[in-house]
Amino acid sequence: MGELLTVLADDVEAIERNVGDLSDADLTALYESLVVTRVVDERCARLQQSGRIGFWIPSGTSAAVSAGAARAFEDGDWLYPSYRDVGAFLVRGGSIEQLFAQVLSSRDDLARGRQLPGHATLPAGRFVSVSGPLATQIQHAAGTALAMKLRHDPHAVLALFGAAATDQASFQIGLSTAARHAAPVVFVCRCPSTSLASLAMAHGVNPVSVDGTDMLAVYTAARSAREAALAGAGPTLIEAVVPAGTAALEPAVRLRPYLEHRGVWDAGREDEFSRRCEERVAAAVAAAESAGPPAADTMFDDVWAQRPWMLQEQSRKLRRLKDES
Amino acid sequence: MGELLTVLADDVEAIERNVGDLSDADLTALYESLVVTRVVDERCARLQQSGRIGFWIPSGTSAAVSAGAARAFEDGDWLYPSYRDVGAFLVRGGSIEQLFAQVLSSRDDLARGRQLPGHATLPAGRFVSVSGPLATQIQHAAGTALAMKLRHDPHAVLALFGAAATDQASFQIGLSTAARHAAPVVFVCRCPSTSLASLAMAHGVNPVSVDGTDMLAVYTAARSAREAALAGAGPTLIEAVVPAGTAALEPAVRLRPYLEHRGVWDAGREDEFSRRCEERVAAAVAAAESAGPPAADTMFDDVWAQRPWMLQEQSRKLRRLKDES
Amino acid sequence: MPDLNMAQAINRTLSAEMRRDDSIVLLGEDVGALGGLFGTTEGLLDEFGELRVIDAPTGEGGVIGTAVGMALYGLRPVTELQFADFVWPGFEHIVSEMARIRYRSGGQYACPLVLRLPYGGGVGGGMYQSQSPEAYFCHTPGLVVAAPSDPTDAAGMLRAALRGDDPVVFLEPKSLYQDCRASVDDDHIVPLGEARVRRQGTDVSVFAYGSTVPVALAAADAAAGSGIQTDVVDLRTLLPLDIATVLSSIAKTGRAVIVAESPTYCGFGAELSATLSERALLHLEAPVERVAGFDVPFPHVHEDDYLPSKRRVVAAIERVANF
Amino acid sequence: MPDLNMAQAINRTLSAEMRRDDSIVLLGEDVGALGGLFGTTEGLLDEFGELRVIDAPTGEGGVIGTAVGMALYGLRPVTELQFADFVWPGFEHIVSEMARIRYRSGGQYACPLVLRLPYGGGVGGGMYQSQSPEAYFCHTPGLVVAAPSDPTDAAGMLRAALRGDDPVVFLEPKSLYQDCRASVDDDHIVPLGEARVRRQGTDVSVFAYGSTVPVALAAADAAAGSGIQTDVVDLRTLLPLDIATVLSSIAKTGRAVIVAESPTYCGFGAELSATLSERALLHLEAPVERVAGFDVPFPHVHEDDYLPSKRRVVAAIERVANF
Ligand SMILES: Cc1ncc(C[n+]2csc(CCOP(=O)(O)OP(=O)(O)O)c2C)c(N)n1
Ligand SMILES: Cc1ncc(C[n+]2csc(CCOP(=O)(O)OP(=O)(O)O)c2C)c(N)n1
Ligand SMILES: [Mg+2]
Ligand SMILES: [Mg+2]
Repeated sequence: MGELLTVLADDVEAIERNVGDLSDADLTALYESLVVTRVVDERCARLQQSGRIGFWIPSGTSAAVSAGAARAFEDGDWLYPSYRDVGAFLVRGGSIEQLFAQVLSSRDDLARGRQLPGHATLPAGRFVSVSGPLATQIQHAAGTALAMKLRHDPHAVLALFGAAATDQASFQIGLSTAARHAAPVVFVCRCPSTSLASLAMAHGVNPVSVDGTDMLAVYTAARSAREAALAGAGPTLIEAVVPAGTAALEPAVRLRPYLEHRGVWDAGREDEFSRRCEERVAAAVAAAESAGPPAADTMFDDVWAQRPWMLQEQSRKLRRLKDES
Repeated sequence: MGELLTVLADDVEAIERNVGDLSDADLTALYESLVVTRVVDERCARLQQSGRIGFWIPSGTSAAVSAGAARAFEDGDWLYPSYRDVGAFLVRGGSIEQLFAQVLSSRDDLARGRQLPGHATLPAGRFVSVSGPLATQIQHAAGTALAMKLRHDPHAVLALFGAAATDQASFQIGLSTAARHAAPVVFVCRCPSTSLASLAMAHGVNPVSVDGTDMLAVYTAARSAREAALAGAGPTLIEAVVPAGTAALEPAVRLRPYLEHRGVWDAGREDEFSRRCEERVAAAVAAAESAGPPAADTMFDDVWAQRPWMLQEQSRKLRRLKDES
Repeated sequence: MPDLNMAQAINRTLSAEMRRDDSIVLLGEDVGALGGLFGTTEGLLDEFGELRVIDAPTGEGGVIGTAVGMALYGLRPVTELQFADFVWPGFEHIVSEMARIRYRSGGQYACPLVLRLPYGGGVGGGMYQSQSPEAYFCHTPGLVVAAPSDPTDAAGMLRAALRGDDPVVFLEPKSLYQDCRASVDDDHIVPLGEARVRRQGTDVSVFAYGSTVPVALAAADAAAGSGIQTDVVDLRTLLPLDIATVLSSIAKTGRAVIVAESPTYCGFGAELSATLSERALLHLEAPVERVAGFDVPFPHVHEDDYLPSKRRVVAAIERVANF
Repeated sequence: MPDLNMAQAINRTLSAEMRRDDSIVLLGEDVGALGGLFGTTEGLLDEFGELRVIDAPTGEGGVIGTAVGMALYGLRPVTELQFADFVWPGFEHIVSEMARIRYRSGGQYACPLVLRLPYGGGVGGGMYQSQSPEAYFCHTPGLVVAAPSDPTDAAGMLRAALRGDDPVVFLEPKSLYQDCRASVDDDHIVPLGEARVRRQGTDVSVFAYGSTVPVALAAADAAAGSGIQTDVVDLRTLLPLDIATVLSSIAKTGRAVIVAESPTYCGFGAELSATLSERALLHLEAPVERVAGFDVPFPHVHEDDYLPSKRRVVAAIERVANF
């Protein structure tokens, strides 16, 4: 399919027409999210090599998909992310400190160290706890969007996932549910090539394909899809294509010339920002490591709204065992 | 959609072109299956009214879909039926006696009285035990077809189901699995109107729509789909449309003129056949009722290949309890 | 306080709670115009409209997954399936999502969804319209699992479920929908986690829930005829269990019979039996007996032999009493 | 008879059995070119080709449902999932189809499918790559549920599964894939349903299976240090249970500890504990203790506190011994 939506072409005027709503600050923030994601990925790879964390899936080349799509959504919208969505986490207001509290399961992790690194939660940004099983969030996104519609809540939902999620039943059922109710939800699938347009249409979902390394194309597509969904035109499935073998830096390399053209970015700022970013990441890692994990007893919280007797008993047992050692 | 495949039109030559492979005996047998199904439905409704059975879903207007599709398949092919497939049961060699042994859970029921009336099994006809949950058989049909392909077995599979099955994940996954492997399977959905063509195509399955009250159209479509599947052209989804409100006799009314034209059927034969059929059904009911249910102890058979100790123990317990009474 | 059967009691409670709390929405096959396969949602579409009473396609996975997303958003969805036997397409959403979103988000999200499942035998429903799947849910931390046994409890427990903050698997014994009538009060709440002693006795404890409570009570009557006084405990909630009531009953009697419809092996009764012996061994004067379904798929023609009958329960009570 | 670790033992057994029986086919995500997430199918695509080693898309429901159809036809499919935690999309096909097609067809159809599920904790896998779902299967009549604890048993039990006529849920303790090496013989069969006494002792019985066997053995060593002799029974098959071995152990010791990773409540240990007290009450000299996971979703950072540790098992052995 040669028809991937692209914005970052040579023609600057065309770019401006597409993303005229983005201020210099917005554009800078988008670019910066790519840098942060790269620095986070690099650091997490090192943490994994050194055995300090046991699991990390880099956002890598899908950083522009994640942050670009998330940027098209507003406060009050809901996001259902996957494990490659550091970009969206940042865009929704997540901090580097929160991120590493999660990655290192520190006592400051909002989710109390209960999930693998990268499976964040950020209620303030309506960024719902990342799930392990692929694709379940697609149905939840449809359900949340339906709820919004029932409640006349003028917001929308974004669901992010990878290509393997589309093998699951939850993908098919999520799309058809959303379409049946014309629920305000945008599905974004990062994939190595397009394949889902006819399936989306068959389910009643609008298909769009974009160049996933073109952050502004992803943003533009997501923004239009969100508007259409809110206007009652039904859900959209965006296939954001990042071909296998794409270089990690590609999305940044593609976006940078336009920012340089607008005079909001240059090599100096890049160095400066990267350096600050690495410092902040290093500090966040140190803070998370020195904070240490949540108390073992917190393991018994949040299973039910209240601890039932078994958990009270098990908590006492564990405490006794620890006291003895 | 006005494009339902129809065979039973005015033009006799066109009919013959389509079903030239059917002998007089074949055509008569097809028609007779409609009569038998009607008589069975009527009798089962009476059995239900009188409380002798607790459950019956009539084949009703879908009798032509069931028997017509089944007739397009050969010995050695496999069928995955639903609870409205008395027609297919008959075509695959099931007898009225076997049917009522199942319906009345007699000791002669091959499935030993373990399933609700209408959930038959007929291994000799490769008619697989009807399942309760909707749509699971769609995936099993795909799996069996894949197995045939792996084994170079030159046969095909037929899966029969109703429209509600298409709401289930097993429908989506069954279609995509079959298409991925170009497995020799034909899916037949009886439905009040067409809606699945684009979805089928998106999954890589060939869509066909037929008039489900036109038994020869169903037969023709199923036969072509079977041939295509065996030729490696992939699976087909046939939507066999039986509009809501169709009269129970419609399929027979439509088929009969052509048989009369061929001189193989007339009012006399109809009366005679119906009468014999009712007699045979009455005798089958009487036989099943006088045979009585399988011994209670058979409840413990066929759970596993052998009875493990728990079942031996539970069987002894039940026998003791019964001995005491 | 009208006298209602269980189906009516559920219907009335849904209606009353939906008036009280506009975040409650119903979702399921035929919950709208048809009023539910068993009539439990009759009239609710008319009363609350299509924004709150939503007819869904058959797919149970779709119903449950959608409801999870609605609950996360802040609604209180109530889903109805036609039969508990068909819950499995949604099981991933129950076990991996609904039950643990609170946990995995550190308490930042909740999933207060009520999953209404008509369950159990006794209606000639065969292998797929008769099963009792409680054990599959009870092993899942984060769920509340409840099974009422009469109209009053059905109303009170459903009300508690609708006002609580945990996801609830609400098992409705379909054989009891029309079984008896009882008064139903629109303020009555039966807190989940509280059992109810339905009959006092000091010789043998009989533990039952949902559909087996009437059987237990009938057996208790019969046993009383031969001089055995039973303590009949209607567990009502299976997760979390009312351990205090269970242990005080066994402390009194030292003998126990557990009655359940589901297959014996690894059924809910296993947990209860284990709990009794692990926590009250020194009280036990006889081995605990489980009177449950056999370890076979729910059979059709032999349903009456499969189900725990009054006779089987009485025999167990007598064995345990005379041990 | 080479010395192999468990992953290699499984690999070798698959290969040997596939040579012996050409109806065996493998199906699963990455079982082909990649050789399986844990290497258990390495080389099999090369040896047997694409008609017998089939890479499937991720969807577990697709893999299992397809395999059911293949098994009905007469093949012997072996499915591999990446993690047992992801089995739920296929659960309907397991519970409502695979487990009961033999039953509902009166024995006319069989479904000899081997469902290989890497399970259990100890690998830092977090909430969705660590769980032990055995109880969900053990309540399902028609299934055989097995969990080996060393390479020799893994090979022998897998061979029995592949030659048997029942559907088998084969739980592979992923923490033990590389744990130790042992000799693996291509004719060795361990009949499913037979436990193995791994250590003889007369003071306390310790029952374990799969991943908890090494913990039980280590605890037994430690307990021996303080003079308590334990009988360590590796159950190996959970359904059907080897009741004779279980009861002869408890008859000898009168005291029991059960070790499992899954949450305690309604876990497999509940059945075992109930069985012990119901069938051996007069032998019991102390309450049975279950050392199992807590009733919480499998936690990530607190995994070590959650899992039954040697210390927790030793403490339980001592409590039970000194009761
Ligand atoms: C239901 C389920 N099955 C299996 C897995 C294991 N798993 C984790 S990531 C992954 C691959 C995902 O691939 P894709 O969607 O293409 O995303 P990518 O990470 O390649 O961007 C798999 C199979 C899972 N998380 N959930
Ligand atoms: C998984 C599942 N959910 C619910 C049911 C209950 N059920 C039995 S028949 C039926 C309706 C089927 O409708 P359709 O497929 O249109 O077939 P029809 O009988 O109308 O021809 C339903 C919902 C079921 N059998 N399986
Ligand atoms: Mg991928
Ligand atoms: Mg219909």
